[in-house]
Order: sequence, then C-alpha cells, then structure tokens
Amino acid sequence: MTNLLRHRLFWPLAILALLLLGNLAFTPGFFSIQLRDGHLYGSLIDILRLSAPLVLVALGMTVVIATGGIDLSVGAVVAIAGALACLRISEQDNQQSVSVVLLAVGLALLGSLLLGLWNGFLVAAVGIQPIIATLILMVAGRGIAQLITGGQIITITSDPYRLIGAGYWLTLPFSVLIAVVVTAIAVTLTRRTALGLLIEAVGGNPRASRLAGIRSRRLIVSAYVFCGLCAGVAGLMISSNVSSADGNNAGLLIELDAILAVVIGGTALAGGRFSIAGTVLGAVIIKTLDTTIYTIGITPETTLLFKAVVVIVLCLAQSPAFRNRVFARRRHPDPPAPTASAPKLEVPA
Amino acid sequence: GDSGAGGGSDDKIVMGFAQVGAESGWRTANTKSIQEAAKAAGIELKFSDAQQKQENQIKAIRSYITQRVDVIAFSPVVESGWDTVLKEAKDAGIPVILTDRAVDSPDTSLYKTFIGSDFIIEGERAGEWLKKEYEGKPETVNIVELQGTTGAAPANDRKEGFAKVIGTEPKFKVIASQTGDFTRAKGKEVMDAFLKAQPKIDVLYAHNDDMGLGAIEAIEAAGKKPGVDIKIVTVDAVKDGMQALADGKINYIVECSPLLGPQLMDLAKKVVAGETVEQRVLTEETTFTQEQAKAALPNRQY
Amino acid sequence: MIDLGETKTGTSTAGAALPRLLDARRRYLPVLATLALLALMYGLGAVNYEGFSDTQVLLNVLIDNAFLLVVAVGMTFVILTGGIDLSVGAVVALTTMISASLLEQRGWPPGVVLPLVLLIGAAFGFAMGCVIHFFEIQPFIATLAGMFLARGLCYVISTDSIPITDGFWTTMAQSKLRAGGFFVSTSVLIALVVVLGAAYVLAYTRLGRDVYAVGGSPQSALLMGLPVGRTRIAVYTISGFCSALGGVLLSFYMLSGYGLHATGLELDAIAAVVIGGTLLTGGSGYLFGTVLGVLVLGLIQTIITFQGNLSSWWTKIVIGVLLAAFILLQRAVSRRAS
Amino acid sequence: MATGRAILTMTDIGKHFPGVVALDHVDFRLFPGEVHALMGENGAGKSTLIKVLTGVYQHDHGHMELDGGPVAFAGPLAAQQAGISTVYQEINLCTNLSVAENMFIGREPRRFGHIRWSELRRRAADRLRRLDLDIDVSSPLGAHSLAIQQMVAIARAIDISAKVLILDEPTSSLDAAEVAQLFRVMRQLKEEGMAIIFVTHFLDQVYEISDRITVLRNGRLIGEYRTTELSQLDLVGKMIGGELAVLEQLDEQPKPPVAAIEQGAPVVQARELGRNGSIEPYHLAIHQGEVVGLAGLLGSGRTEAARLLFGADRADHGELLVDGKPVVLRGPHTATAHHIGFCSENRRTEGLVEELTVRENIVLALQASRGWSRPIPRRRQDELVDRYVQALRIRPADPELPVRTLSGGNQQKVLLARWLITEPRLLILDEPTRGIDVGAKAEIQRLVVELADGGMAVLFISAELEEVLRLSHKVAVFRDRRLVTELENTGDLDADRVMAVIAGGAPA
Ligand SMILES: Nc1ncnc2c1ncn2[C@@H]1O[C@H](COP(=O)(O)OP(=O)(O)OP(=O)(O)O)[C@@H](O)[C@H]1O
Ligand SMILES: Nc1ncnc2c1ncn2[C@@H]1O[C@H](COP(=O)(O)OP(=O)(O)OP(=O)(O)O)[C@@H](O)[C@H]1O
Ligand SMILES: [Mg+2]
Ligand SMILES: [Mg+2]
Repeated sequence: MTNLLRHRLFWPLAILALLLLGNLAFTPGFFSIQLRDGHLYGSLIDILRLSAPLVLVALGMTVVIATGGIDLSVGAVVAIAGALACLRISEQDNQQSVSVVLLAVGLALLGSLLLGLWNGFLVAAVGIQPIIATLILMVAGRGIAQLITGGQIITITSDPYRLIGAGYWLTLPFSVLIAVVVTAIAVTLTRRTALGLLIEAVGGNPRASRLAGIRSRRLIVSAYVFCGLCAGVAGLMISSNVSSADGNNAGLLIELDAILAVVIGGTALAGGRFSIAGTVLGAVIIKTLDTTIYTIGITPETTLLFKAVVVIVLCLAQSPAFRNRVFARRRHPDPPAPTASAPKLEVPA
Repeated sequence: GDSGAGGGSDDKIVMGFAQVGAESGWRTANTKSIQEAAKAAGIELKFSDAQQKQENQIKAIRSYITQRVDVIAFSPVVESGWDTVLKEAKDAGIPVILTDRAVDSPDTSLYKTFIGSDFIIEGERAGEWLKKEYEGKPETVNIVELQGTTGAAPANDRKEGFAKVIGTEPKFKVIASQTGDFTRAKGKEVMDAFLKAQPKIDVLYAHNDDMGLGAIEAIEAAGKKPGVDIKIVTVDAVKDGMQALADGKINYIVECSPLLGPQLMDLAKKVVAGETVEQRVLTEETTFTQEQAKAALPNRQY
Repeated sequence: MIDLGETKTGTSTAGAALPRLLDARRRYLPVLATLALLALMYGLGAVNYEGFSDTQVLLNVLIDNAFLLVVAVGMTFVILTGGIDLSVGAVVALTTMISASLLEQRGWPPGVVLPLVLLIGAAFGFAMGCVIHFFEIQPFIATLAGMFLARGLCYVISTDSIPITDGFWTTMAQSKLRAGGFFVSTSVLIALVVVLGAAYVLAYTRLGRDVYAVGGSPQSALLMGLPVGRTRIAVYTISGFCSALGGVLLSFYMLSGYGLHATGLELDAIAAVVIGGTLLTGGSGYLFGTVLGVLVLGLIQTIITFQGNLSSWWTKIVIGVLLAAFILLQRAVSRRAS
Repeated sequence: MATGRAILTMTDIGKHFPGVVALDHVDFRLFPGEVHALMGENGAGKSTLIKVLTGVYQHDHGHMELDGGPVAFAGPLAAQQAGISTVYQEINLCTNLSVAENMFIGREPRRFGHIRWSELRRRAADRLRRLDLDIDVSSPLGAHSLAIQQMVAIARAIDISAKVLILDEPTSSLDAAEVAQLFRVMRQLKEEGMAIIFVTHFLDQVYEISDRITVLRNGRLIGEYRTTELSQLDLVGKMIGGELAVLEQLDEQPKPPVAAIEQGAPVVQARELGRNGSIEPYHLAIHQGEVVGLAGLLGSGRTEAARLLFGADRADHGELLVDGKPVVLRGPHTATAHHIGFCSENRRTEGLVEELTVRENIVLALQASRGWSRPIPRRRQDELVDRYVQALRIRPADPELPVRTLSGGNQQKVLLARWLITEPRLLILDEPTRGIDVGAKAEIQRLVVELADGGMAVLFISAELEEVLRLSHKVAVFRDRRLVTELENTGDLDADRVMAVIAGGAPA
C-alpha cells in the first residue's frame, strides 16, 4: 500500500479518477461507449481524441525539458504545419487524392523539422538561453503561419486528410492511434537505446556530461527537432480535425498546456529525469479537466478559477513536502518545529 | 478645430490606422478592406497591428501623434481607457475616427465619429429570428451558446443582445453556455462535450461563424443533422459560413461586415477637410437566410 | 630556468592585477554589449525614419513601457533566485480590475484603494512564495496556478472593462512633467524610482546579496546559513508588489480596469530580463540589463509603428527577426570579447 | 586540553534514510579547547552526524546539548547563530559570487543596512592573507581551483567567532603547506578555547593535530579515545574492524626504471601545448604502462595542464600527438574516442550527475563513447558495475540508489569507477583519492599500479606528494602555471627534494 502511494504516478492517477467520477455524477452516461457508424463514440473516446495533439506536443516538450531547455514555439509550429499542409492541398485540383495529402503532410513535417532545427541551432550551437531562443520563433512563427494562410482560414475538403485528426481506423480515432505510435517510438528510443540516459545526464549536469564525453550539442539539437516534429504532427491533427487551417488561433497557448502536462507528469523543469508515461497522463488530465468544465457547466467567467483550484490541489497532492507537513503533524504531536528556515533541501553528503 | 495638419499635408492625406490584430479571418478582411480603400482614395495609410493589446494600440496612436499624421483611425480593443491618448491627439489637433467598436468616454469631443456595427443589435437580431422561428410552438426550446473569447466586447454584447430578446419568452432556455474562443477547433471541442452532456439540444447560437462551423463537425460526428436536428444561428457571414448556410447546415446568419474601408475613407476626407460628420455611422449590414445566402455567395469576397 | 621565487602560493600579485581588470570588464561585458547594440538600433531607426530621432520618441518608449519596466524589475528578483513568475500579467490585470471596481462601483477613495491594491499584490506574491517554498512546488506551476487564479478573479469581478473616471487617477494619467518641449508621464518617474530602489537593494543590502546567493546555489546558501526560505518568499512578494504597482501604472495609462489587460505581459517581462543578460538559471544578472531589455522591446515596437506599412503577420515576423538579430549580435559581441 | 564540562553533547542520536540506517544510537561529546577527530570509513556516518548537529537533517531520536542547554536546530542558520561554524564536506559556497562575498555573506559589514563593499573586500583580503592566500578577492569564486575554494570556505568558517568549529574533510585537496597553515590557525583557535571537530582520512594529520578521537563504523559508535593512547594501527583496526596491510606492501614494490618503459612512441605527447592565461606551453610524453605524476602547489596549473590533454579546455598553442600522430581535440568526446579518460577533481560540479543512480553514473562515459544507438546491455552493465562496486568497496552496495545519497568518499569511488570501466589507454586522474578512506585509498593505488602493469598510461595528480611518489615513474613539477621540470622517480627521489624544486630551489 505505501509502495503504491509512493509511486510517482499515483497522485496524478488519483486526480484523474476523481475528475472522471465527478463527471459521472453530473452526466450519468459519461462512461458509456457505443458503437456508432462503425466507430466508438462516447465522452471517454472524446477525451482521448482531444488529448492526442496535446500528448504529442507534450512528448516533444518532455524531451526538450529533460535536456534542461524549454520550447515556447510549439504553438507556432502547430499553426505553421497545419497551414502548410492545408495550403498545399487547397492548391490542388483533386483534394481527395491520397498522394496529394501525403505530399502535403510530408511538406508540413519537413517544415516542422526545419523549425526544430532552427531552435536547436540557436540553443546548442549559438548558446542562447532556450526560453528566449524559442520565443523568437513563437512570435515570428505565428506571423509565418498567418503569412501562409493570408490571415484567412483555409478550408479544405479532403477525406484522406480528415482521417488524421477526425477519422477512425479499426473503430478507434486515428489521431489516438498516431499518438500511441509516437509515444511508443519515444519510449523505445529513449528506453531501449541509451538516448534516455544521455539526455538525462545532459539535463542533470551539463558540465559533467561534457566531461564524460557526451556530445551534448547533437543531443540537444535532436531534442528540439523531435519536439518540432511532434508539434508538426499535432498541427496536422488539429487542422485536420476541423478540415481547415487557422494560422491565427491553431495551437494558441498550447505551450502552456504542454509544459503543465510535463510537470504534472513528474518531470522537473530544471531538466534531468523525465517520465514519458507521466507526461501522457498529464496531458490526459488536462483535457479531462477541459471536458469536465464543459460538461458540468462551469461558466466561462469561473473557468479559470476552477482550473486554478484543480492545478493547486493536484500539485499539493503530489508534493511530498505537503503530505509530510500535513500528515507528520497528525502522527507526531511534537515535531521538530519546522520554521521558515527549515526547508527540506536535498543536500548531498 | 483641426488646424494642425503638419507633415506631408501638401497633397496626400496621411492616415494612421491602429488595428487590433489579426486574430480572425474577419479581422483580416477588415484590414484588407481598409488598405484597399485607402489606396483607391489616394490616402497614405500608416498601419500598425496591436496584436490584441490595448497598450500597443495606445503606443501606435501616440507614435502617430509624434509623426503628425492628418487623421487617426483605430478599432478599439476595448471600450475603456482611451481618454488620455485621445486627449493628446486632440491637443495636437489631429482628428480621430473610431471604427468597428466604440469607446465609452463621456467626452464625445475626443473623436469625430464612430463607424461600425453594433454587437448588441447583432445579438438581438439572432434572438428575433429565433423568436419568429418558434412562434406559436409552446414547448421549451433548449439552446446552447458558444461564446466568444471571455471578456471580449463582441462576446459580451452578442450575449447580452441575444439574452435580452429571448428573455422575454420563458420557453427559451439557454441550457449550456461556454466560451469557444471564436475558433473552429474550440467550437468543435465544446460542442462535442455539450452533445454528450445534454440529452436534448434544439438550437445552437454561436457568436461567430467559425465556432458554428466547428460545432457542425461535432454534430455530424454525433450522427445528427446540423440545421435540422439542431438549428444553428451564427453571426459574421464569412464565406465558409455562407456556404454552410446555403447547404442548409446553418439556418440563419447575422451579418457583421468587415468591409468598412470605403466608408471610412470618405469620412476621413470629410473630417480632414473640416466638414462636420455624424457622430455615429452604422455600417450597412443585413441578415441572411438560406435563399439569400445562395444568392449572395457567388460574389462574397471574404 | 629563471626563477622569481617570491611567491609561496603560486600567484604573484602583479600577475593578479591584469586578470582582475579583465575580469571586471568581462563581467559587465554583456550589459555593455547590449547597451551598444541598443544605441545602434536607435541610430538605425533615426537614419531610416523621419521623426524618429525626436527625443520625444525615446521618451514615449519610457511612457509606454513604464508599467512593463516595473513588472520586469520584480521579475528580475525572481529570476535571479532561479525562479520564474508567470502570474505577473494576471496580477496586473487584477489590480486594474480591483482598482476600477472599487473606485467606480463602490466609490472608495483613491487614498484607500491605492495602498490596498498594492497590498493585495504583495500578499498574492507572498502566498505563492510560501507555496513554492514550504510545499516545494515548482515555481512555474505555482505561479501558473496563480495566473489562472488572478485572471479568474478578474472575470468574477466583471467580464466587461470598467472605465476609471476618478479624479486622482485621471490627474495621474494626464499630468505630464515637461521640460524643454518634451514630456514624460508621472508613471515614468515612479518606474525610475522603482528601478533605482531595486538596484540599490540588489547591490547594497543583505536581501539583495542573498538573492544572488540563492540563485547561485540554494543548497550552498542554505548550508552557509543564509535565510533561503525568507529570501525566496521575499522575491515573490516583491514581484507581486511590483506587478500590483505595474497594474496601478497601467490603470493610469489606460484609465480602465479589464480582465484582458496585460495578456502575455509575463512573457514580455521574462524576455526583457533575459535579453538584459540575466541567466534564467539564476545567480547572475543586473537590473540595468533589465532596463535595457525593456528598452529593446520598446524600441522594436516603435520601429514597427514607424515602419507603418507592415501587415499584421509581417509585424510579427519582423519583431521576431529584430529580436533574433539583436540576440545573435549580442551573443557574438560578448563571445568575441571573452 | 579537554577539561571541565563538555560544550557539546550528543546522546543516543539516530538517523535513518530510506533503506539506510546512517546513525545508530551514537553518542558524541566535545570539550572547549580541544581538537576532536571524527574518524571512520567512507559512509560511516561522519558527515551525517555533523549535519544532524547543525540542523541540516532532523534526527529521528536522541538528544543534544550545547553549553548545558538542550538544542535542536531548525537549520544551519540557527546553528550558526548558536555559535557553531561549519565547513561541510562538499564545498558549499556560491561560485557565482566573488571570493570576498563568499567569505562574508550573511554578515557583511554594514552601516544602516548599507553594505560597505570596500570594507568587505579589505577584510576578506586581510583574512585570506592570514592563511597565506593572495588572490583577487573581487574575482568570482568559480574562477578558482577547488583547493582555493576549500581555503576560502575554511577562511569563512574560522572568521565566524564561534564556540564550536566543524571541519569536514577540509584538507582533502590541500597541499602540505596549506595544511600546515591551517593547523597553525587551528592551534591558535584552540588556545582561545574553541572546540573543533575535525574529519579527515589522513592519519598523520589526525595524530598531528587532534587531542581526542571518536570512531564510527557503519553508523555505530565504536568508541572515544585519547589520541595519545591509541596507536595508528589500532585506530585503523577500529575503523575497518580488521587489519590492513596493503599499504605497506605497495611501498616495497620496486618500480621498473623509466628507460625501460619509455621505449617506442609515447601514447600521448604534448608538444608546446598551452593555453593563454591558464597554462604556458609545455612538453610532456606519457608512455604505455607509465605513471606520470604531476606535482606543484595550489593553483600551479596541474589541473589546467591535464584538461588540455583531454580537450576539456581548448589549447590555443602547440599540438597533441596520440601514437605519434597529431590530433585536434574538439572536445572531450574526441579525447574519449582516442581512448583518453579524465577523472575530474571536482566531483560535484564536473563529475557526477546527482539525480542518476550509481549504475547510470558508472556506465555514463562508456555509454557516451559507444554512442546512443548501441546501449550497453543491462546484464553487462550490472556485471561491470558489480565488479567495481566490489573492487572499490562502494557502500551501500546498491547500484540503483541515486548517487546523491552516497557519502562523499563513495561518490568519489563512483566517479573513479566510471573511468576505470572505459579501459582507456591514457587515464588522467585529478585528485582521485579525494575524501577516500585509508582502506579504499590503498585499493585504488593498487589498482593504478595494476592497470599500468597492464599497459595503461596514467597521469596522476594529487595534493598528497607521498602518494604521487609512491605510484609514479616520473614526476612533472609545475610552478606558476608552467611545467618547470621532470624528475625521474628513482629510489633517491623523496618528498623533500620534490618540495625543494616546487618551492623554486635548484632543479634536481
Ligand atoms: N541524503 C541521503 N539520503 C540517503 N542516504 C544518505 C543520505 N546522506 C547520507 N546517506 C547515507 O548515510 C550513510 C552515511 O553517510 P555519511 O555521508 O555520513 O558518511 P561519511 O562518514 O561522511 O563518509 P565519507 O567519509 O565518505 O564522507 C551512507 O551510507 C550514505 O549512503
Ligand atoms: N592564486 C590564484 N589567483 C587566481 N586564480 C587562481 C589562482 N590559483 C589558481 N587560480 C585559478 O584556479 C584555476 C585552477 O588552477 P589549477 O587547477 O590548474 O591548479 P592546480 O595546480 O590543479 O592546483 P589545485 O591544487 O588548486 O587544483 C585556474 O583557472 C586558475 O586561474
Ligand atoms: Mg562525509
Ligand atoms: Mg587541481
């Protein structure tokens, strides 16, 4: 039992369960899943489908954060990828052609890759602080996306393209399948090869890693490239979901959600140890929270308050320091008085 | 008096225009209309984009004052908080024209005129259509509302106007109302949830076409027919929205026209020439039913 | 082998003098480079745009960014300890909102409202500092929750914007300090006083030095017997206070309270601090750098308005490009010199 | 000497960490005017006891009295205010601040709250000069070598006028001269009635300075003894609970003459290798099977010279040859590709990744040289790690613990293990035995000899001259950031002669 309680993912899972149960109280059919038109249909499926793009962006963000960086430009990359693909498709006569869509997707992914490379270059080769290096693309990228769409919404009617974000395959939302596959790739790459270890070392202590002979520059660049690609795929999903590219609003503020997901998942923003499972869980929690807000009828004016409360509760529940302070007080009537100067910093021997 | 027309006043009129941003296709069409109209009218346009920030708009206006343009026009991000900078403009003798949205300053001498739509009226029109549509049917009508960005003026006003009208009949019930941030993606996301949580939805009122279009996707995914199973009324009348209206997926659109460029340039010329103009100029706007949409669609520009 | 043989420890005093000089230069180098580049940018603007060289343009940059400057000062404290404060923009908005609603809807006197909102801001920061310190919650998350909370509170007060017509506020907003045909607003004066005060605190008081120590290494600071907890909580309190003061300045500037005021301000403030050469990991940076950072952002904005023919998207792209150019040059200059 | 009432008593102190009992019913007492040595193997619980005393950790049970009154400190600040001044084992100063500030932060000279900087710098320079250290006090601390940082930490601690002074391995990277200087100051403080707790792994130092010894083993108290009544052999016996004989053996081993080893091309050769402002161009050749020692004073440039060989710093002068062919080191990764290893003196900032486990830290360099795509199979990792956990006696012997929870000495062993498993052709060891207990130190020295016999070239840097002499075939002497001479380690080379060269006497 205590082992279970101490598991990293216990508290996030508990919160998720709580949120879902809360929904059930308001909407009796919340857990029901039906088969409709050959695909699964229900709130839980919705949550998964909505989480898919966020999961992707957060995955990329996890890797970047693990190297000790941060990527603010993911929202812009999301917008650019969607815009590139939709523009390309809208220019073709036959929008239903699979090859047209594949080409457009390839183009968008190539674009995202280059954007990731640019970020990586600024951070690793030039040595600019990640937050400011990616801020550049965050600002300019949004402009580029609008430039591509001409500030309008590009609407397309392409069933193959629709599949990415709104379609179903084997009764499951295709976007969820993509997210699962990318997650599996990320897990394999980081845990089956030595990439995970090297990334954690670089994020944990860059100087020591350099002296251990790790080529951290390449590693960091790859992390940003991966993040760019993930954001690109997410951008395709988001634009495909509504069959249109919105350079202005696609992926707006997704960087905050992604970072939040990473942190809820137990990865420290300072870099080092990371948890992919935690991140996925974090993303699902955030989207569940959104859905909860819509379903239980929180008014838009109080939405943010509700979010704030959930985030605070979530963090406090996860914080060992909080639990120690609260529970310790119960157990020992006379604790070694914790005062302002008694933080439990980890102090090496 | 507008005596101080400094700078390059010899031939061309110089107009400083401080746009809100480019947050939507509607806004982009608005910008384009103004730019094109300026060119056509032979007015030199200094344009700046505030990226949805009032601070930036104020900065831009202040910079136009130091650049001594002949006339300043801008679409206020919000109604409040313009007095200081407008007073500076007045002191510098530069006339100001408001477009698209009003400011709430009690001192109306701060600006010459205001041209634009009235969001409250738009909301009212949507409500009136609904009333007519359900005339004589006594059973309750369950309405869900997709609001614009929380706190944004069009969202506040369209909500208010709509509520005022339908509030007169108790059979209309807004059973869920949530922000969709004026975007398709959010519109779809929220509608998805509404469809699961609400057993019976009769009408969707969306504060703009884009959210309505997103919601249509959600409704279709739920196996329902938009426009039939759920009636949809939206505001804006952008091309995609008109198409959906023509296709019968939307039932009614209240127009909010972004094309106020030509009107604006006319006013600017008059103002600079010292002619008196009306304090409030409404843009020419209408509403669309399915038939009207089919007729209007071929020459819809935005 | 020539042997001077006068040292025991391996360093001669003469040998230490040169490095000392170089060292001092090296330490201020990034800031100096930023200053030089800023001047260069201004020069380019003056050459390219008519009326740009007008001193009032520079003063306008200050007028328009006084509130950002104050907020960035608070952010500098936080970042110097290695933290981050995402709530500043929301606290600014909340301050304008509370001020407006108390003044206009409740009719409270400004003499009460002003101290009250400053107190609320400081208390808000204090609370976040406590959560961060006692419960060991990452600053990013704690202040993100703070951001949601503050914005949420704004909407609870009202989703509309509330105009402020109070006499004191309008006087503050519209009174100008003139000198030789030029003017600045009172906000600029307040902001400069804040900057000077904060610079003094950082350089000449124990709190200031503790901020640097905690940023350098919280563990070491703790083991050196420094009041780590108190310092941490203090910086968030300062940041909260500065945000509230920034909010007051913004409400002077806008004469309104609105829940959507100052959206994204936190990023501007962070960007200003980091462009000014402060390390996000903490422990290194100067307040003067932050002032330069704010000026850089303001000047970029000014150039954009003077350019005057950029479409909305080109505006963004150009901002990005200018920012990139600036940072790359800054980097190149300081690298070349060290 | 210790008479009258104890100034500090700790009774029945217990402290456990998850899975480890670090202190198990330990008693400790300290009298005014004595130097009390706290002895024990790596991981015995010395540092933990100190941290419990100063409030860094809260003890599980037990009781502490300072000056007759019960105390329990909430943190180091409280302990400092109560008159306990401490130098912790890992140097805990802020490298981003200036030397002067590090000495006075928290108690800066002030007037009406205004810090008086010039006064502060003056005082700092003054205090350091008393320790015979003449450095620019306004330079950032991080620009200085570890040894200098250690001196600064000591200077800070002894300047706080306290009742109790705690020094946790203050001498681990100091040279004889600095140690002598430190002892002089300690004696003076003792005269003034201060009580001093002193932790070290150098037995000679214990016998030179201490009045009383407390021995810990595995978190348990073994006993408290008067130094004069406990022989060195007995002390070692009590610490490790057995006999130790490796040390003596090693001394006896005859070394093959340099000429015999230096045949053929050197493995690595530095030709006029130098770097502006840090080390003047130097020549050095290291052959297969050869151990080259570097000797010099604090800050003489040994570390700097070694870093150039590894590409940790970029050389801007001269060239480096590996197997007679010139190579350009573009960074440590090129060096590891040429089978050069470098174990840094600064294990905390340049060595370990504290969050990672012992196993991950050990395999890190090997993995880095193999590249990310060829992970070391888990079984092989466990094998390698187990071998070195055994060989170096890393305690606790659980490779899955985060390395940060290990004691200082054990962390050092982990760092060493990282490089040993890469089996490099040239291994550069910068202060590899820092903070390592007698037993393990002998083990490590034995390993170095073994590896050299097996054909590895070793560059050995240590503040302990005896150690250098015991191991190396050749000693390169540095002074003022310059290689002044190379000495062949034949039978007649002894510490005194090297010292003479270091101090600038006639080259031998
Ligand atoms: N923060 C911690 N978390 C878990 N275990 C710890 C922690 N600090 C110390 N330990 C364990 O406590 C034991 C005692 O460690 P301590 O640092 O006191 O040893 P030490 O006697 O100082 O050794 P050394 O001579 O190597 O410095 C070790 O087994 C160590 O692994
Ligand atoms: N007296 C000094 N004044 C200023 N800087 C010094 C002094 N001594 C050393 N340093 C700096 O310390 C750094 C390390 O010197 P280095 O490590 O080469 O010395 P070392 O011979 O290894 O001695 P140590 O025993 O201190 O490690 C160098 O960067 C040098 O600039
Ligand atoms: Mg220890
Ligand atoms: Mg050294």
